[in-house]
Amino acid sequence: MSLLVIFRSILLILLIVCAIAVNLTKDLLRAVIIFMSYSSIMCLIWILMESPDLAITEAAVGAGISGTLFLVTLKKLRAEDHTEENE
Amino acid sequence: MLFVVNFPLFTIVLSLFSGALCFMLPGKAARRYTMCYEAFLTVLCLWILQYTYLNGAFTYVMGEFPAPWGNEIRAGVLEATTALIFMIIMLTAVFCGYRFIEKDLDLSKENLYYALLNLMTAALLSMIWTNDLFTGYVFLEILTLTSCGLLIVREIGRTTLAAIRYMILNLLGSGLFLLGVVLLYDLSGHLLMVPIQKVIRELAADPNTLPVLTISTAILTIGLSIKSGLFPFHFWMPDTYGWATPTSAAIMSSLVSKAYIFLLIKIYWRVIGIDIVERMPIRNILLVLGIAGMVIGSVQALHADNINRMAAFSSAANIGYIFMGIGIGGVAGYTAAIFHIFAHAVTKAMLFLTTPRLAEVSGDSLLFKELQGSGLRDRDAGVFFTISAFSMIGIPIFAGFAAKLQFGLAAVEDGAGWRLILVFLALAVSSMLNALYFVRTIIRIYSRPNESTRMEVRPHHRAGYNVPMLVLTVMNLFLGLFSWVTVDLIHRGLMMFS
Amino acid sequence: MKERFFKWFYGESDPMEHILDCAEVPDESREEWKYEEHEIEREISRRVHTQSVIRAERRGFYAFYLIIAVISCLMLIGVLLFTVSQLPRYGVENPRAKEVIERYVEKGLEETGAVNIVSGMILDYRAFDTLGESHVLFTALLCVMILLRLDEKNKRTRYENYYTVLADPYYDISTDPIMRIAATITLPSIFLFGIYILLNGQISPGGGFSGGAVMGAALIIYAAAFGFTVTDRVFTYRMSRCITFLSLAFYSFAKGYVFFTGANGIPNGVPKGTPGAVLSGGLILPLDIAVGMVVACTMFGFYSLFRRGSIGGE
Amino acid sequence: MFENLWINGEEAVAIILFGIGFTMLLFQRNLLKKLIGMNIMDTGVFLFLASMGYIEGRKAPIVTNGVLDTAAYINPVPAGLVLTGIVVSVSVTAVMLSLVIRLYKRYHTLDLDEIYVLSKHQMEDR
Repeated sequence: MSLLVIFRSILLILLIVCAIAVNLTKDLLRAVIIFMSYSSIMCLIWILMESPDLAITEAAVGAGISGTLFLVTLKKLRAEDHTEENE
Repeated sequence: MLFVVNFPLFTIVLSLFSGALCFMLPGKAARRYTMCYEAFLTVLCLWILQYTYLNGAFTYVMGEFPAPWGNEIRAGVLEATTALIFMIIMLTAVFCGYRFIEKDLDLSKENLYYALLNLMTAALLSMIWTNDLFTGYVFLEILTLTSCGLLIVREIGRTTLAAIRYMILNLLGSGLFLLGVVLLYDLSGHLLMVPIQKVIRELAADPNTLPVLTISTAILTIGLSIKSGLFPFHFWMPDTYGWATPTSAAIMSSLVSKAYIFLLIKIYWRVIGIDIVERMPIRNILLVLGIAGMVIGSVQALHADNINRMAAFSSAANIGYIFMGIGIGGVAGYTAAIFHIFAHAVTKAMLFLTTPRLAEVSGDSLLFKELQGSGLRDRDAGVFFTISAFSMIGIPIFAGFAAKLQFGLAAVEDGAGWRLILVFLALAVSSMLNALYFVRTIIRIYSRPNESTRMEVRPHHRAGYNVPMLVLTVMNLFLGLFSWVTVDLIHRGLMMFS
Repeated sequence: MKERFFKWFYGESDPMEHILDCAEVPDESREEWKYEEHEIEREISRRVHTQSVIRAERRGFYAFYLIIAVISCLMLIGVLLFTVSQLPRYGVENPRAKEVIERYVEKGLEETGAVNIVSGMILDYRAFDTLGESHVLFTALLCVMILLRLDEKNKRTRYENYYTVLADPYYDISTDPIMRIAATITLPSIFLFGIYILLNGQISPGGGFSGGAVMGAALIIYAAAFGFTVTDRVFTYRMSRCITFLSLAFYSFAKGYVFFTGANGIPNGVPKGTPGAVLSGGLILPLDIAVGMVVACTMFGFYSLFRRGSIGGE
Repeated sequence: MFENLWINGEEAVAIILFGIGFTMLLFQRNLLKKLIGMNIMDTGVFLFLASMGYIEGRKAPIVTNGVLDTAAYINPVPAGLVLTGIVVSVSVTAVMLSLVIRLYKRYHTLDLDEIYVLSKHQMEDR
């Protein structure tokens, strides 16, 4: 029981660390990856809080699709830069 | 139970379905469908108004499960009146603005515009009818996204930037609103309005929970006032309304921001309880912010160099008027606020639908410099612009005057000395400023142009434009001359709220 | 004074420009600000310079901004933390919420036929919210289509298109062996998992939205690994449009029918089925399928629009 | 004043996340980070909502072995609300990201202040 409490506390602290780290990172790719790991931690917390529905959704959406959209956007922005240079 | 009670449900579900249908239809068909559908909705709303006026308010259970378990919607006189006026404005905005939509939009995206318009109708109506806080949140998000969509359909760089600004502020507002809803759920354990109010009556009596209740109410208020554009958060308005296509500008300025305020009033009356809200300090803060918005919005409108930006800043000032009404408080204050919602919605829609016509005969420029004599080149638009400007200034027989009168009456009825002086001072200063910039514009568009700026006069569809504008004019005059009818309706509606 | 008033009156200048330094109104009379289109482009290319100018001009302002940011953030957090400390305790049942939950838990199985109480709640008791929720997603799809779908106005030139593809090595790959083999191995199980949680929403965790999201993610992986040419063969724009429309229309009408009959006290005649079986929960299963279809199409649509500006093969 | 804060630790963390997200959304100049901030803000609210529904020692609200007792399961309402919230948040994220792409195509920067300065120099849209 107490082990669970410790585990949960560690996860919660990690959440805050991730949130602050995103704020302080200069590199956008790194920020997006930290955000994806933030979502994965959130997913574990949902399981600990007995909400499996939310865990599945968060894993598929928060870590999966939101993250992919962010990455695709980053890619698109770099492609734009590349186009600019060649023109 | 009569069949009429099902109409609120039909208005929402059919609007959602129309959104999906317009996604499938080609552009022109989508436009015709939307026009017919909006007219049909107007009739339904009129019918609901007639029923509620005779038989009183009713709640409608969405599904088999009653109050604390299932969703509910509610229709009373106030809701029906608001829905009716909103639908008429929507209809006229589509009728007057579709030519500009065709001009501003790519043809392959026209059906998407009408799909968004139908979804927005659904969101507006659900926010008006809702009896459930969380439903309010969901449809508030639809409203935010659809208004963003309506803004960006005109694909120029300015609208994209305006949309980013608009969305960021709106997301802050939505986040705060959701947090407020969650706090209220935590305190009361319910999401429907009536059960929450029951619990909140107990909580307000307990001095330990009162601060938490005040904080939750404040968070809800901040969220919704950011979204509607109260004074410190009004700076997104000029870009948003100034660059959007006319129909979107008219709808966003006269309906979307008003729907948020309507939801706020509904929450004050039906969730928290008006007597409890009046005891909180929120009321005075809203009064001060409202007055600040009135004055600062008008000053900024004075030195705009573009007619649409001027109208947008005047919208900010008018949002200030409405929040001042909420700040005055009491039945009279809220009546005045809601009356001003209607008056401003009717007037501002007209204003935003005339300015593009004036610009069209001035070389597609909205700058005052180029607009000289545009009222002579396009006489219809000039006349309608003058009418709406008179109403904004507050010239008797127009709606704006009746609204200002209501504010004065409410302040007198309230009786508190400093509030009375403040309100009257604000009304005087703001009316003067309004008069200054609107009269200047009217003289500007009617003074003879120089030889160098003379433009050719283009023919246009006159009947298709004049008939809807006449409808708006008649509504404006009706609100101005027979204000007691509307005031009576609002009064009845507010009494049904509590 | 008089001159200045008339200048304002004729829209030529702003009388208060020296009093209130309004950033919103650029001074039009200055010739050097009237850029032509190509000059704007040059201006943009000089953005590094602009950046340094902004920094130098507004350094004090940013410091002020930062302080305000930190203070307002701390104040907000402080007020909210105070609120939290006054709220009911964590991990203990909130007695006020009991009335609602009792019905959901004790009668839920009987009234909705769903073993998963959350599914029963969102698709039966509070179905109106969920109806709105799926339309939020649809609205978002429309907005993204308006912004990113290529049309006559914002069609890329062939030249630009060429470089975009060149700069984006995963635009249409079919050569990366690691990606392809990994996708071949994992995709069937991801699809299967998606379909499983879609169909079992009423008896186990999951449901329309999560199932649809997993399937959408699978489609995204498929497109990323094998290229859009493969997905276009199966998944065209027309098909995605039809699926979205039919699912949403079915959803609106099914729910409208249930609301209508429920409110008027007419039995709706939807069989509840055996609790615990796949075919149970009345309308929950068909609605889950409809939502799942919409979500899968929308998610893949987002990805496809972001990558190349169209939903599927035309 | 703050004596219950330790007990309500989960909610406190949720509020801190909300605050961080809110500040990022309001004051971060980089648009993509603003968006991540918005997502963090939303998850903060969701965590707050879900932690209110959690009851120590009870199971997820899925009927097992035919037990139909309120004392056996946690509160199902927050889970439903959070599901809706997640959908809303992903939709908003997609729309905002496409807006960012459009802005970047035009101004070639993600810094909002810089975009303002650049846009002020453009007069063609008047």
